[in-house]
Amino acid sequence: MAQLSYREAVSAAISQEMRLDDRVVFIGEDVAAAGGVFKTTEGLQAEFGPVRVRDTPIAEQAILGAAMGAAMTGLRPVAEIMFSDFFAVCWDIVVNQIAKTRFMSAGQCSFPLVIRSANGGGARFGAQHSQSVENWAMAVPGLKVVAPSSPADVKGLLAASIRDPDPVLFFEQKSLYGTKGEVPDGECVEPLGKAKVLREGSDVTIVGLAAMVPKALKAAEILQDKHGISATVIDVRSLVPLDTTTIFESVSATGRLVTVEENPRLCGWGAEVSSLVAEELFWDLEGPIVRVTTPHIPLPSADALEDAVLPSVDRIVENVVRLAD
Amino acid sequence: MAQLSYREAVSAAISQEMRLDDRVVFIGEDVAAAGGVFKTTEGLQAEFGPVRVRDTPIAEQAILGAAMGAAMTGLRPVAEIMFSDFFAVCWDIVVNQIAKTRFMSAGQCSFPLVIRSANGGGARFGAQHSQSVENWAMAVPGLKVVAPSSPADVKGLLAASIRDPDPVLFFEQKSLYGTKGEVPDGECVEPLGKAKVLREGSDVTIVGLAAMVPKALKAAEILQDKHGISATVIDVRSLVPLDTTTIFESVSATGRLVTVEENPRLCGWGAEVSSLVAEELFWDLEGPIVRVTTPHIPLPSADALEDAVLPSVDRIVENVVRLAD
Amino acid sequence: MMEQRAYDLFMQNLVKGTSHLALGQEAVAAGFGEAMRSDDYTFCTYRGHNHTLVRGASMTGILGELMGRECGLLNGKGGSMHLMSVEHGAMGSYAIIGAHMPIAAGAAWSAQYRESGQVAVCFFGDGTTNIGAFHESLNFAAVWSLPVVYVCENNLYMEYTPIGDVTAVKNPGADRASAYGLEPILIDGNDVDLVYATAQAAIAKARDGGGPSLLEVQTYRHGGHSRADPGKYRPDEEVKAWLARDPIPAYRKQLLAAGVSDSTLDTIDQEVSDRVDAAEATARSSSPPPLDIADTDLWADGTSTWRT
Amino acid sequence: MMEQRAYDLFMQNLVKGTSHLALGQEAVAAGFGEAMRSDDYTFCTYRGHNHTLVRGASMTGILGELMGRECGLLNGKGGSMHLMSVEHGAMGSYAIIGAHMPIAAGAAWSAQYRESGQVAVCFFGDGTTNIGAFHESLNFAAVWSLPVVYVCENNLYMEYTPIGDVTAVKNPGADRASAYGLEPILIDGNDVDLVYATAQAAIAKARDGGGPSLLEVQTYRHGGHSRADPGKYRPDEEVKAWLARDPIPAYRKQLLAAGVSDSTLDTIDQEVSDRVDAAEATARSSSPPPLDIADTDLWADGTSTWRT
Ligand SMILES: Cc1ncc(C[n+]2csc(CCOP(=O)(O)OP(=O)(O)O)c2C)c(N)n1
Ligand SMILES: Cc1ncc(C[n+]2csc(CCOP(=O)(O)OP(=O)(O)O)c2C)c(N)n1
Ligand SMILES: [Mg+2]
Ligand SMILES: [Mg+2]
Repeated sequence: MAQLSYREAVSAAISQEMRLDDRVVFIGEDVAAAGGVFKTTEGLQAEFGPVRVRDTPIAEQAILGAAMGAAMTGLRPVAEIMFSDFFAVCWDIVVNQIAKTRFMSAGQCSFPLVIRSANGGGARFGAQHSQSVENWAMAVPGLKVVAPSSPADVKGLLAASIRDPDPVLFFEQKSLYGTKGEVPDGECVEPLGKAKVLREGSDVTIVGLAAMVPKALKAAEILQDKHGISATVIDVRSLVPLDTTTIFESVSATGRLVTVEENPRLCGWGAEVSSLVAEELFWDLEGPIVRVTTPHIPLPSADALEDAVLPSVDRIVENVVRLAD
Repeated sequence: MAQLSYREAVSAAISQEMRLDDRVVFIGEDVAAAGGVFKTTEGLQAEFGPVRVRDTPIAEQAILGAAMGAAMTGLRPVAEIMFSDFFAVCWDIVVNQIAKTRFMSAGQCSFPLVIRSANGGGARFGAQHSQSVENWAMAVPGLKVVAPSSPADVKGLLAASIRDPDPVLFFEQKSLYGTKGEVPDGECVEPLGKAKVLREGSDVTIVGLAAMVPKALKAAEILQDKHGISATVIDVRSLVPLDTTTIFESVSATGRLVTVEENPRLCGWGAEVSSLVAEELFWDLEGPIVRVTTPHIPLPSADALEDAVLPSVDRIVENVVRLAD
Repeated sequence: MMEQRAYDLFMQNLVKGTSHLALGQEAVAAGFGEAMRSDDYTFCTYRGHNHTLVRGASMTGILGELMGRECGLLNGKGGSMHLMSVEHGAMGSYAIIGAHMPIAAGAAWSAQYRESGQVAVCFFGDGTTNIGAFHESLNFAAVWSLPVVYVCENNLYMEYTPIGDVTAVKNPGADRASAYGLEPILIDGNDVDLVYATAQAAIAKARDGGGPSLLEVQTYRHGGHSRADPGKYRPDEEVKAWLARDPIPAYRKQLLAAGVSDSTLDTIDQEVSDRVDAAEATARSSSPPPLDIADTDLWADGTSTWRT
Repeated sequence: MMEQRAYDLFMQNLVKGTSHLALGQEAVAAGFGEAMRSDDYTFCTYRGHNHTLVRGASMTGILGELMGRECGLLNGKGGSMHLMSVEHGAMGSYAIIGAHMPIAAGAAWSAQYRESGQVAVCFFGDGTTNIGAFHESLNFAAVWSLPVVYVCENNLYMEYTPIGDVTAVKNPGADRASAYGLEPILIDGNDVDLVYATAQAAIAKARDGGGPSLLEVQTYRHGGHSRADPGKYRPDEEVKAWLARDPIPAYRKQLLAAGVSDSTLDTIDQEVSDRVDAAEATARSSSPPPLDIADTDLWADGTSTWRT
């Protein structure tokens, strides 16, 4: 086991896969010679050369169109969209082209590609560089959607995403890049579509994603210590495919569900999970389903304001306590 | 009262507002000289001239950027995006620019603009011209989102959208363009943010939007006639602002909620409504909350396939019956 | 080979009853189809029936798709605007303006990376030159020196709006080539031999590592933009003048002058007509697609499952 | 007026501690700022502190915004990349590449419609010329003959990548003007007098109904792309050569040659320095924004309410 940062785990996964498969190529803006603005892909061009690891113009439609065209003709491209907010400038390629063409063509070709992107707030970058948009992706049929919370998952899930025969949107949470954790040595692949129970409890199930996972874990500690409430914490990890089995098992046992989302409130992934539970597990519920989210506003830039609106450990604790009352 | 088609009500609303306010201008592709591909804006250029009603290049980012720049400097533009699927090619202007700039600037300027678009399936146009994407818009803070189900609402709500000081995405449902209905004579404005109870019942609340509303009404008749189930039918009309008051009142009374959405399943507006009810009205519920949606797939083109996947009257009936059991 | 091309041309003229026809523009598809290698890639738009057919896709499959039948190229899941036949190198018809242009660049990048010698050819209209994806694709292809040939079929109109009303330059393709360091190329798209020669040259250049080209071919659609459009916005004179330049009778005349006999051409006409009749009959008798295919093939495992 | 410009220049050099600086590019903002009418519109990018300041926005407001204080131009809700002061015609700083270009066209359209005689000036970088919104905006502005001046500040790099590596033409702005029927204009952006004269001409043309211009001004940023970037990817020679062409000492020299005395300039320097000190002190002592403003001003009614 090595200690890697979340950031380092990105290049560890890409290089692992590039060594195993010549068809894997990597492109993006400032990713090759310079190693990326978040330094997530340092060293890749040095190891794999400028043909496999390549800088592009500022042209996100071209980047993702190129990835799509390459995927349907035999390559396994990994493309970077620098900040996930920028998906908006190339959304057509993602949702109308990449996501639909396999279905429309009755399966004539597949799209084994990965789009990585730095997602979420907490870095005081302001409203155009801070959104959590994994729910945009979840809403689109034909996209797999993955968002890891730990360095080990970054490596394992990114490797699996590269091997996956379908398009995967891989959301790296900006605020986690600096975090460190144990990552298994040697080849490391973690199957997509499995949620992970990080802590078992009997009173309530807290479901989180990406940066909300460490916050949920912290909240669970406080709930236990200060309020005597025993919480299960589940890291969803993959929104599509969604591991309803793991979530449902836990909610059946605890009877209570709290989702913790970084995205603004309306139509977040937590709404989908809530609606699934309200439909299929209604009779097991012992109380309301509570969603903790960022309010339905763009993210403000000033540190004090940003901290006030992103879901905090305290806010999670309060909501769970309110529910348990 | 005049009989107007849903299509005719569009130009009726725009011309009503253009007569009243010189700042209202209208732009889009093939909308002016030719009157639009759905013939929704015929006659406008003839009445208001080529300066106020203007054809654009195929350049959706330019169209919406222009609308935004004009709105922040004194005009009240109405822009057409021909098919709502095309929002994907200009999504950045909508979600990162129009939606955020008022908030980011601490209210230094407002964005009184309307973006109209033909939304939804049923026309056998295939997956790139048939999506219902009102949930994409609902997920973005800073956008108002309106989707009428009748000619009278087209006129009244579009007029109100044009008068509104904030950006409104106005979704016209393609499959309803040919439908007719009574539209009040004279100036006609219907406030935004009010859901409409179209039928009162005691057993279940069915909430629909746009083309799902006539289907829900039909289903309610069958439920009453064949199954003795008495359903309230609510037309949401506006997703933002969302009239939770009207919806909650009804669900409190019936204890049961079914949402009917044309969008693919994941993260649809029905999920949001469901999660709100599951959180705030849990103790009033007498059974699971059921969502009827298109499956989570792109829309197929062949008539038989498209009809099979869009929510049908029968599917609504079945789901309500299942719930009531 | 000429006959093959004539054959193609005639064939096109007989595909009817659909959404976005290219009647009048047949020489472009015919000329390019002939110039391409069988493993080259075609990317086209909703107005792509001809481009798909000339790559070898089955006529029954095309007509069946237009009719929403099981025998359709895409089993009815795609429709008229999305014809695709990967086994023939017809890599899809895309219905969002400009979207296929970067995808074609991607296929060309893949060919370059695999050193396969394949070339991607991408067709689009005059109106498409004003959208962002056009610009991004051309610059990208030029910088990476990709083997892709971009073909602007200038038929003078976007949907109902004359291209000159919405475009800052006279020749929407040719006048922009220099913005990507490319040579301006503007040809008569109704002259099938010229199209063929131009296509050959651009494809050869791409195959030899010479990078992309942007060609503007001038042509005209005889009908309206789509089934719903009678095309009334066009001056009568203009329509008449272009009908007189219909590439199909023009080419027939040329073939006659070159010594091909009337009866040979009539025979070809008849054969094509028979083939179309047969394809139409087969498509008509094909059933609607089974409903359960609506749930298939979203993912590579054949399903559309999004949850455990 | 010259002094005013010198003043502006000096002022710029003293704004520190932020995200995307334009040190070395001051002559562009100074020259344009002087050439604009007070009701003209400026649209700029994250690298827009200078452009906002020269329109008259308060230095305290700018520094306060960078620091996330209540006294910030946007009360801390926008941040360094989004400076805006509508009362001064500074219509915003946009942080998505290219996005502000069509918005500037829209403001110009509005001015044209209202016959107000206002002109919109839109600043962007060399890297921005490769994105779709650039292309759509230029064509749109040209076709509608809008009073907008597009100014490409070519500082040779996008973030860390040399512009030549990702662009199909040598001059990313000038070599593309003809694609929109515009005249190519390429000038030394470190020569403040030349910038001023060129700006005046383009603005006058726009104001007189002559339509848009696309100007490429060549300049250099002395530092890295953003706070996080030491700019190590640039050859030492190159940096040295451009530092030698720093517009501020160059202009000082010019003023001295024109007979302005050393002591006059020192006085101005000192005044500016004092003003910056004062602004910094005020901003430092300003409180963080009250938390409840996070819920305000999403809508025109001042709230962010999305439900009844
Ligand atoms: C992004 C986008 N905007 C608008 C449309 C609607 N539309 C379909 S075809 C068309 C005209 C295209 O004109 P051109 O590129 O000249 O091609 P042609 O139809 O003449 O072959 C338009 C505007 C679209 N499909 N996609
Ligand atoms: C659509 C989009 N893609 C990428 C980025 C990230 N990004 C920010 S600045 C920048 C470089 C811009 O280069 P240039 O236009 O030359 O402006 P400069 O920073 O040199 O002033 C990039 C790629 C962005 N903000 N928006
Ligand atoms: Mg055309
Ligand atoms: Mg630059």
